[in-house]
Amino acid sequence: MRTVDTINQLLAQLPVGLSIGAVLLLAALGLNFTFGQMGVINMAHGELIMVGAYTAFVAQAWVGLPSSYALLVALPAAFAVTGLLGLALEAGLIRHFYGRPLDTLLLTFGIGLVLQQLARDVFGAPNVSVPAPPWLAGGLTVAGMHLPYARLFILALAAACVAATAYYLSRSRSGRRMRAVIHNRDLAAVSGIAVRRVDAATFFLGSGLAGVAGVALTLIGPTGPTTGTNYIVDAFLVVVVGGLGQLRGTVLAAFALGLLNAMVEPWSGASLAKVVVFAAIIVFLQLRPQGMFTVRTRALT
Amino acid sequence: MTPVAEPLLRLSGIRVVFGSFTAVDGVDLSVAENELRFLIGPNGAGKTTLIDVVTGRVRPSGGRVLFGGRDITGLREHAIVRAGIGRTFQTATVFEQLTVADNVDLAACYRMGPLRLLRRRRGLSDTVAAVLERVGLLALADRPAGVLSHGQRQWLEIGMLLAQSPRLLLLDEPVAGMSAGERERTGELLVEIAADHTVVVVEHDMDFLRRYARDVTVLHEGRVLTEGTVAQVQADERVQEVYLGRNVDVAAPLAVGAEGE
Amino acid sequence: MTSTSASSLSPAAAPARSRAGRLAGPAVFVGVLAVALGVLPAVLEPFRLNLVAQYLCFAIVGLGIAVAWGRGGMLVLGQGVFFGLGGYAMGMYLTLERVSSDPLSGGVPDFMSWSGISELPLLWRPFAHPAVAIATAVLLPGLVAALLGWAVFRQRVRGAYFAILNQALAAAFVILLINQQHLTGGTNGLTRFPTLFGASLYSADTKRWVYVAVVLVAALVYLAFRQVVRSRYGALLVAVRDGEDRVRFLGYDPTWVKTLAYTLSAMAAGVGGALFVVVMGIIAPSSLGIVPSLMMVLAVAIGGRFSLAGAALGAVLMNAAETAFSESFAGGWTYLQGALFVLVIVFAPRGLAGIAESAAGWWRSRRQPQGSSQ
Amino acid sequence: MITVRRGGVAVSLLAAAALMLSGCSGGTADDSEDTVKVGMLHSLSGTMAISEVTVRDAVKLAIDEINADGGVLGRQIEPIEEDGASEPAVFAEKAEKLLQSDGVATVFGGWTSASRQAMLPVFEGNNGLLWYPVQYEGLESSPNIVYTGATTNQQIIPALDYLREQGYTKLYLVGSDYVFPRTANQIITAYAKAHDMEIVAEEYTPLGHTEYSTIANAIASSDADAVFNTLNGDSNVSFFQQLRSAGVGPEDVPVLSVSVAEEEVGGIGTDNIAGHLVAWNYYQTTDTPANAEFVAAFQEAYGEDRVTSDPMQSAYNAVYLWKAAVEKAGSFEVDAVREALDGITLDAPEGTITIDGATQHVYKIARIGQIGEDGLITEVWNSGEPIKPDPYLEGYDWAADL
Repeated sequence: MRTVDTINQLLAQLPVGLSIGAVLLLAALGLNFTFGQMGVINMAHGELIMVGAYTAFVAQAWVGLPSSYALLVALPAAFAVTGLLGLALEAGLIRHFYGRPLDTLLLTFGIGLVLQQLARDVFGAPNVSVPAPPWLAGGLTVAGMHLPYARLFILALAAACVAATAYYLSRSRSGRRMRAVIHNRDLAAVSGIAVRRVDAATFFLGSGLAGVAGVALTLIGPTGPTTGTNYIVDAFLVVVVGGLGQLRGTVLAAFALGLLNAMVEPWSGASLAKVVVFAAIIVFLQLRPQGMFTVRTRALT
Repeated sequence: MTPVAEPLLRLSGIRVVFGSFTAVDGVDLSVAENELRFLIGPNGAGKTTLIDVVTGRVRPSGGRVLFGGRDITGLREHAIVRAGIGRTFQTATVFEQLTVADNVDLAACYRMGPLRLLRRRRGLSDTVAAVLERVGLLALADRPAGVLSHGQRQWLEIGMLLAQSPRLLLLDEPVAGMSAGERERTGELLVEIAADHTVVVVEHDMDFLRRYARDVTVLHEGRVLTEGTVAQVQADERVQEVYLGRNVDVAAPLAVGAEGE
Repeated sequence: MTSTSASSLSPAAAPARSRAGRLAGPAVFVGVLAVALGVLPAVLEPFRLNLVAQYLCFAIVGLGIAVAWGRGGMLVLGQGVFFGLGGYAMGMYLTLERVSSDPLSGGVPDFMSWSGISELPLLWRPFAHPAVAIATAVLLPGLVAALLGWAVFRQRVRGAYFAILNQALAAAFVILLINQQHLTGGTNGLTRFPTLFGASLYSADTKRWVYVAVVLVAALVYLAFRQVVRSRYGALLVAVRDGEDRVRFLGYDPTWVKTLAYTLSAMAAGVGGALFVVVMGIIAPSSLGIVPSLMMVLAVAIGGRFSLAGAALGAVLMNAAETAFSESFAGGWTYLQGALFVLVIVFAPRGLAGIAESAAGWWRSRRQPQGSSQ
Repeated sequence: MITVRRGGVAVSLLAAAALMLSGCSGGTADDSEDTVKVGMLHSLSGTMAISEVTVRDAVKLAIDEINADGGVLGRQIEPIEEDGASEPAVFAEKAEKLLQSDGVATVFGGWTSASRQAMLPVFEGNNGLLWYPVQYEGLESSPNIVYTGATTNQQIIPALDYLREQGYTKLYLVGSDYVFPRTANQIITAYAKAHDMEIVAEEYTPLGHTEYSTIANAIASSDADAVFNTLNGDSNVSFFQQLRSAGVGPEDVPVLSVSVAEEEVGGIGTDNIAGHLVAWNYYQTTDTPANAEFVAAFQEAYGEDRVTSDPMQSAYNAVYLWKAAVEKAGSFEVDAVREALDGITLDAPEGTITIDGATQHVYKIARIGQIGEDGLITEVWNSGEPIKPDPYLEGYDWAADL
């Protein structure tokens, strides 16, 4: 009897876990490019998410778009804004630090601090309100489980982003170049690929995805100067667990961590659930120090 | 071939698989005490992989490595060094931030416990001085290793190896990229070392091979193609075929060498 | 703009020193110590002196970071954990000192009685003895680091993985501390310590003695770590940093080499934390999380991670600058700080110590244009 | 020679740092001047800056008004501002600086319990006087602090009285994981036991937590008829958004919050929170002559779009209460001011308030409000009379075990 209850309760947490996973995935997807593929420990990724969220705010409060479609306009706008911001950072600072990941961590942390204070001065310290479109209010009830539309939207958006990036990487010419550079930088360079341009493009893509995440996260969380700090560590852990630069690893890790969190929370409370997830990650890295998926190399490091 | 009861190093049935690629496919190899053995073969023959297997860098998918009668298959790298096997790398890796003396000293002190390591090095120990003298770097003892030339680095690496006084030395392409003079010097060093050590050398340079090699093992596509003295190997048609079919540049000097013999 | 490669970052090993050079180091050390002990207590009011003591607590942490990160290449982004372990161990003793002298407390700290605990938990009891508290503050961080280090380094977890693991550790530690409010005081942390060994913590006299103790401990840690980095082990640590895999083929197991450095850095952080509690009269989770841990590392980056003196100085200067700037223009400090981090990493990756060395080298080469290289 | 150079630099930098430090130290209290220094200690950076900057603004407004009006005892107030940086240790450090180095007559500041607790020993050790403006968990009464916000019997207990009156008997407790929510929930649990109410669940989430699906679903599927919310800061945004997404509205299960004021409503989004309840002692809409003046003055000083909230108002009152106490004592000395505290009365924006000398808390009227579509809060209930502060809940039999 008890086991049946437990199983039911676990099942009820399934959609919760998936929606947590979707949020993690969105937050980590861009990081999979900047950190996972380019080795930049981009602590400013959280602030790029924050900039994306403020783009949604600007679309409504300053440009005056009605909330019914402001979100849809903000998505590509935020992709462009944060993508260009990331591009500027890459060209101005970060590109001098490839191969020095630990320095990029400190560097981007400094950049993040400045961006946060900038947001505070431009938009004020308090959180701002980004009303969700009316059509995302409420939700579906399927088999006794309540699925909020906002969560379904995030899930769909995450899936769309993954599909789009996967398609881009495997089908388009520039995407294939990107993969070539990721796989073997030197070989790509001698094969006539403009490695510098590909780096810039990769950073643009990763930063732009952070902006998209920022817009989506206004649906479920606060929009303020410190918005990004809420997600940054979790996002890094997702990429680490998935294996650096592994798209499928990031996807799997995001949902695995989301489900674990959701399954543990009803018993332990939210605080200890987070601790359990951290502990699980440490144990997992004991078993697979390079994450879920790795490329085996013979290089002497 | 060599009439010694128990060889120092014996590989039996070594197999290494990377994904779908079989780098080493069932190699048997014995090296006797005090032997100087050359391993040759075209690119991708599995020479370096074989050394990696012996030194624990690569875990074989099959087969065993016996060293002095002891099974060392799958031991961690440092444990294999402690068992008495030392190696150098194709591209010499020395610690550029440390002085030449520190490099050799560290190599010499690997049996020290942590507490003794926490003491400072005062001057040069006899071993370190002797080794530096032998590889000709004594004058540069206090310079950072980062300033050394390519050849000097190789010698430093060999010196680090000597400082550990291993029972078996594995040298991976010690003269690659060296000038003629450096090669000469390295060859002399090799002969000196081989006088009182067991040495296995992986080498591409056929000129060097002819001058310094005694026994040669030829690898091809992950298997042992043939074994013998330099003359025997040079006369082997299969060897010529492998080199001709694969790499004319290497085959040419070999052919010339055969003529000159 | 620099585009130095990783290997050219750290200074080349110091050339052999002349006799005068060898004596000058200790002379400067004694000089700094004399200023710190003789001049500052006379010049500074007790509150400022206390601030200097606080900076020195972070300098001790910085010394540990210089060993683990500067020498060992391990980016230790979770030093807040060890700082906290040391701080809480000491804080528990100070709390119990108050409780035992307060008849109204009922023998337990106030936050415990709020949670309905009327008897001192087992975990707390040993901390009534100062010796236990001090020993725990030093040894527990070391033990935790040793176990954790052994586990992760053996599995060759390194670089970015190790850095992020450390951050996650700091995050988890803070959540746990806050969550176990009945044992730890939650977000409030441990505070309200009126006395240390019976003397009022807020009297000028006590503050002066605490300051002297902090200076002496900092000096001791400096000397000990100087010995470590100059020993054979120090060279080995650099070797592991620059070529971990190569070191294996010298017959050393990098696992213990790294674990030892990590352990030493954790112990330094524990000592810093324990002293911090005495100096500031508080230890709370918000000083231990991801961002404070990052700040500890950034201070070392600014001072110069490859030099012990630079690391300690960086910690002192950054904290002093924080005090100075946040007193005069509070909000703008964040910009300045962020910009400073960026500038140092971009233009002076070897920190102030690196700048000082290059400047001195340039000056010397001007003075003796044809001077020998030795 | 490297050591020499590096060491030389070390010495000069150390000397420079020492100079900088000694240069920074201002003079100590000097009664012969025509100004009086007071400290303002709020978080201007870090996570708490969101809330505390607004409190700073209110304190500054009061100081400016008093200065324009001739000052205190004929002396202009000279505020010295410090940043607590959202970190308790920094609060302790800065409090010590204000007291020892600047020699301020009193200090206005603090927000979190942690910051207050960190400053407390400093004020006790240096015999300073701190005016703390935020409602808090009670169980404290330091002779060196004046608490101008509500204690538990002026906010939480009236809120429970109100819920019970309205027929809500099954409560779901949600709080951030720190001292105030945990203490508040203990009181709520004891109250429920004594008044035949049921606590359905008690959940805590880490500060800054943003993932409330589990809790929102649990509330939706539980039989709770009201939620008592002690979440802090950012978490409220996520909580209300996700609760609404889960299909729980104020008409189904009203949420009564004790840490959500006008300032936070904007960030949460009015469409997410409209209709829910809050418990405070003051709202921007509170109908008193003093409040009309306060809101007008505040908006004139900081902009028409700014809102006023309970902690801001309590901080604003604190400056006037201090002024009254100083004038009653005829001195800026802390001991004299403390002697004068008892019985000081002020016609504040929230109504008439009086200092209780024994606890150094303030008599206040408790008010329950409902959040409107416009983001403002309308009062739906009040306690009528100002409630005597009782930080240790000694006047409540059911609370004897706490």
